[in-house]
Amino acid sequence: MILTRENLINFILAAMLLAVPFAANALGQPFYSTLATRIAILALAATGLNLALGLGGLVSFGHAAFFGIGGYVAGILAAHAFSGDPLLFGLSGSKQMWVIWIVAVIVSGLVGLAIGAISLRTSGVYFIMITLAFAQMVYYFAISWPAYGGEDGLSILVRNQFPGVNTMRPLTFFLICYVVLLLALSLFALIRASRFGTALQAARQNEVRVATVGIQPYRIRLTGFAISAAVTGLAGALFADLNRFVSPSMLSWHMSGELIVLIILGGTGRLFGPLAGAALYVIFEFALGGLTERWQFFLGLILLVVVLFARGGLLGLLAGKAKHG
Amino acid sequence: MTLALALEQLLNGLQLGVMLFLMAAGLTLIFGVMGLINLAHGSLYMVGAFACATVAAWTGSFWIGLIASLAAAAAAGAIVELVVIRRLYDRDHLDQVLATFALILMFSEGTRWLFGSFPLYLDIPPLLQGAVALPGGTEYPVYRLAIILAGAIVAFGLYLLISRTRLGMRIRAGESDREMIGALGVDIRTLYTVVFALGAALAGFAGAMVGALQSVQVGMGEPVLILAFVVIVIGGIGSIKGALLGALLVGVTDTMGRFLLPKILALFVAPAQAGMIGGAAASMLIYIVMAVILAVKPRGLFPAAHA
Amino acid sequence: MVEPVLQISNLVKNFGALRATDGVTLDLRPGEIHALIGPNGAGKSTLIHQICGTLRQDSGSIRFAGQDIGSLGVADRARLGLGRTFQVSSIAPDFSGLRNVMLAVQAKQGSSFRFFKPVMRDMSLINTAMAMLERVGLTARARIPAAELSHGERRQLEIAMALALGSKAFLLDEPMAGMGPEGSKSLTRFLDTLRQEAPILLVEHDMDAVFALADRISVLVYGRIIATGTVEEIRRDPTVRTAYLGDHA
Amino acid sequence: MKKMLAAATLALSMSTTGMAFAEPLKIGMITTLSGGGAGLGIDTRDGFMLAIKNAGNKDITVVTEDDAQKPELAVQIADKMIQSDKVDILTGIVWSNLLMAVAPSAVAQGKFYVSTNAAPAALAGANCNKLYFNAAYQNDNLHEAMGEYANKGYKKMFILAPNYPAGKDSLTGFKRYYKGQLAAEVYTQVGQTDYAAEIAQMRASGADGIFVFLPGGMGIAFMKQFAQSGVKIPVMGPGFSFSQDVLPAIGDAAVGAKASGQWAPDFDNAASKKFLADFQKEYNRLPSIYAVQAYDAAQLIVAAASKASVKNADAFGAELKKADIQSPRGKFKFNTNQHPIQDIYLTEVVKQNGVITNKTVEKIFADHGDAYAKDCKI
Repeated sequence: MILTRENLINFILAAMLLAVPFAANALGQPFYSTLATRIAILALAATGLNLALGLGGLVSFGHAAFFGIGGYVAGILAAHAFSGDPLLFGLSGSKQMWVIWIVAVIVSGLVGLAIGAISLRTSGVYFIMITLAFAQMVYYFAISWPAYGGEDGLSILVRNQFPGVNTMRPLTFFLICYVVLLLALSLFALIRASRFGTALQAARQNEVRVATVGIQPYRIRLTGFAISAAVTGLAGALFADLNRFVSPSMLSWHMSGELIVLIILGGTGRLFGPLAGAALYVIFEFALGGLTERWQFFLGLILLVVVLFARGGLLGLLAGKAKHG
Repeated sequence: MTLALALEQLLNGLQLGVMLFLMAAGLTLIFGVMGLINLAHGSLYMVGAFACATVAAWTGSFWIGLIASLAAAAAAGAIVELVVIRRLYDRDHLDQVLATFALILMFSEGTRWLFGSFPLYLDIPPLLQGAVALPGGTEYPVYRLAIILAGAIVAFGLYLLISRTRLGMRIRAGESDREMIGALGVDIRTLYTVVFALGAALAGFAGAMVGALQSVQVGMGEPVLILAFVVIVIGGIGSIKGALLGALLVGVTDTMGRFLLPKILALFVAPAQAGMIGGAAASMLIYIVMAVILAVKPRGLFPAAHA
Repeated sequence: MVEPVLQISNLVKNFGALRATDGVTLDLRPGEIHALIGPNGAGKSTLIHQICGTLRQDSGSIRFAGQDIGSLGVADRARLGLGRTFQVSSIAPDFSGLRNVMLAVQAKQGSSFRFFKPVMRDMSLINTAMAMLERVGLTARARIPAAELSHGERRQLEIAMALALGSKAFLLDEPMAGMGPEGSKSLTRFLDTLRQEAPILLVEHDMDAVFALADRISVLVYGRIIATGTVEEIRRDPTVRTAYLGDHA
Repeated sequence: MKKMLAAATLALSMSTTGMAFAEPLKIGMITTLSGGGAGLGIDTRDGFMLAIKNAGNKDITVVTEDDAQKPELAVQIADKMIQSDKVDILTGIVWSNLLMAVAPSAVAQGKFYVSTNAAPAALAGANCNKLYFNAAYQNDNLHEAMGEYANKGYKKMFILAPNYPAGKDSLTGFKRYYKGQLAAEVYTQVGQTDYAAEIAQMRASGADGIFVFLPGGMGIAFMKQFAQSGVKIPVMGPGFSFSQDVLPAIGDAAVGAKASGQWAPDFDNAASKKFLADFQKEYNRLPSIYAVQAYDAAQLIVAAASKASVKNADAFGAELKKADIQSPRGKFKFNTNQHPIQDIYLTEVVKQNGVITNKTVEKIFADHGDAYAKDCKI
């Protein structure tokens, strides 16, 4: 890899995130591991959205749906494994994270395919609003469907397992999430540089151009949207395991808004934009929440300033304009 | 189920539709003229309701409160436009969504800062209290009829404003061609501020009218904001006519769904089950309707010139 | 007679009461440049849109490379070999010129669903794309973001992309527009050689270029073709002179 | 005479709690201080802090944080309080869904949780825990009381609640005691603000009574709209539908509504009078039931801490379970599942000297526990 300024900053960001939980452990403040895990998972969710939004220019205001679906996959599989009741067609639940991850990726990817198939017929504001509407549909369904706790949500009493390690240790669980995040970032980087990524980014920049060379923008976007949904769904499954709890609030439109906020804070379409954004957001939330009850006001103010005056987000400030091949 | 009940429910749907129209009209107007997607519209609705409740409590008059709600929302709208919104016209929808999302956070927490966390008291004015008899032997609240009337007046007023006045002419010009209107020598910045304040005033008016019937509290604008977006997306963003028809469609669909779905399901399952599943289905119904409409007509029922 | 590459028959398109395309019949034969001229508002753009599929005709047929393409989408027609350039250049502005052409090469190879191999290390893409850029004379500017290219260079880039598609026909919408006299001249020279590769339907206002290049000319006025013929025939045609050419002739 | 005695014991217990504890005590309060439900959280915090202040003990620290009514934020704060602030006890959550996110994992990590309000059935029965106490009630209690009350004189009830677990628990609780006929059982959307369709159904249903469970803004909207509808059927509900946090906003439209509650401001006992006076003096408003529950939760914690070290979970739990406090509610003790056994009263919304508040009418249940305690094996 070429050592550009952006690559250097990315490396420092990744190293800092990795250092936090080790330092926290050494200082006897394990809570900061939890905070770092939260950053990693939110960054993963936003990396998923970044595929659709950053590369494809698809402003999905409904990615909370996939985040929540991933969470519910984890919750429901764990609940069935705990109770021993079969789930579907005689299949049982599972407490194994990797099983849960695969199911979460498949289910949220398929739902993404279905939602995308209809939503991508529209564009612009209509796309923003129809994705929001689909997420609201899932949200209300989750609230009123009694089988898995409705609005009360679903507790995962013991964190799901990963072969060979104790996931209840905050540091261990952090490392699992960190590795998954790095894998997702690699996937993002690969896709961005690939033929598919070229077509997806070209469709963002100029839809007519893509069609004129004989590529159907709809198919490219739909594929991108489904992959994006699958990655965000995976993050949802990890988030459920972090909190040992899932509830419809993971599906709420505020969550969709927050995911977009993470990307913008960090820098749209940038590889490490979601990580930078998630780190900033969680630190803001944590620091401001400790300072004042009015933290949401100041969070709004900071966001507004970033949108109005710091358009490239944190990475835009630090690393300059994004470069494309 | 009697015919009278069905008629009453239809009237309820109409009235809910009118409430949504009051909200959606401003939203769609702002989008139509400036191409701006304003999530903070719900906050202006809240500002109107709080202004009305506060002034009504000081003066003892709902009507003075109602005027105050128009003034406060218009003023808040104008200030927001001058300070924030005008920097967003040239931005993409993503930036607009984000900036106005940030405004929601600030408005909600700021309102709590000023007014505290408890809901405010705002009652229906004595003139409009109580219910009147309808044909068929049922009664209907006067205030709800007044809301239908107010919605009809606003719809007609907007029609006159846009088709018959100089401001309306400029709005139409702005909708069809933004450069053109600048070339005509109209001060476009002032026009945008005026249109935004007008949209805000409509939202504030809706907030005050509805606040008297519901609950004046922080966050009251959010559910209605999302519904208003569903309305304008169904109707075709930028189209006032679309907003009106979309609002009525959503109002009637939602009311009838809540009313009929559990009854239909009760034919097949136990009543308690029917209530729950029917309730769940009813809350998803308008989103399903929206998805179907957009799948068939991706730019809504009445697509505006640009979107 | 040789089978035409593109055959448009009795094409009709209405916008409300306005008949924008009024029974247009037109063909494009191998090896020729067929120019389409006409005053502003004659319906040239509407016709181009129907040929490439952004607008659907109300009636009539469009055959291309031996196949009825009248109901296909833009991308399908492009894949059959309909290459086009736009009145206002249409490129992916964030990408370099090279990557723009590589997009066309990968489309031609039919391989846009590969997710892992980096295109910038994919010599099969790069070499082909560079060859196309060389043909239009953009080699030196290949790695510059397309947004920073000059007007004329973007036009060249579009042509390189059409070449990369291995087009069986080119649809060039006012390629000379906005070019300086020098640019027009070199583009004219280039198009002159391009016809060997595939025939060109050329929509153009620059009459010097049209008369220099065209094998045949069709004149479109108010949605109708009022005349088709060689340069000389069109110059002499009285209806064309009154309707359009005026002092040009 | 009896009253004086009560006052004397109160004074005595106050003086004992003023003494230093065996071990300093750190309490983490997670409650809703921003967002739409902040009113309830603020009353919770204020009621709790009032009791802490009254205890006048320097060995107690309370850290308070806002959960913004978001479960994942509540979990994050709980983790922080347990791991970084090293609190001994968590408390303060208003909502069942947030409680379900926090309490099971807190007790799994060996911390006490004393609930000031939320009391889902899931934590009262088979999944009860010896570290989990509820100082408020069990979610079903107030609905059960209204079911019992409706048996007197109502033959056909129209019952309505939001379509979420607490709503379903509510109607289940009501039906557990109500023996008459149901005109309809309707579930509305969570957060719904327009009830015209439901009111029309009520009018047409031929019901002679209406039971609604609509907390917060939903209840305000319903009551205002119902008052305008011309429908004359009596309305009743659980206490939270007509608690002091919403009554001022409903206004006269609430007057006459019947509700069930464990406490009302007119309770005639020394602890209640003192609480009411102290609260009004401190915060200049009437307390809601949430304030009382939190006040009692704090009293319970203080009382237990004066007898046992919180580090000794068994001893501390045993002291908590004794419930050696003077509750404004009057009688208060813990059931086997560590949820209250208490009297539940019928209240009526009245307007007194221009203030709209609740007045006690009669006792519905004496020493009422809950239906889940039998499944709890502690």
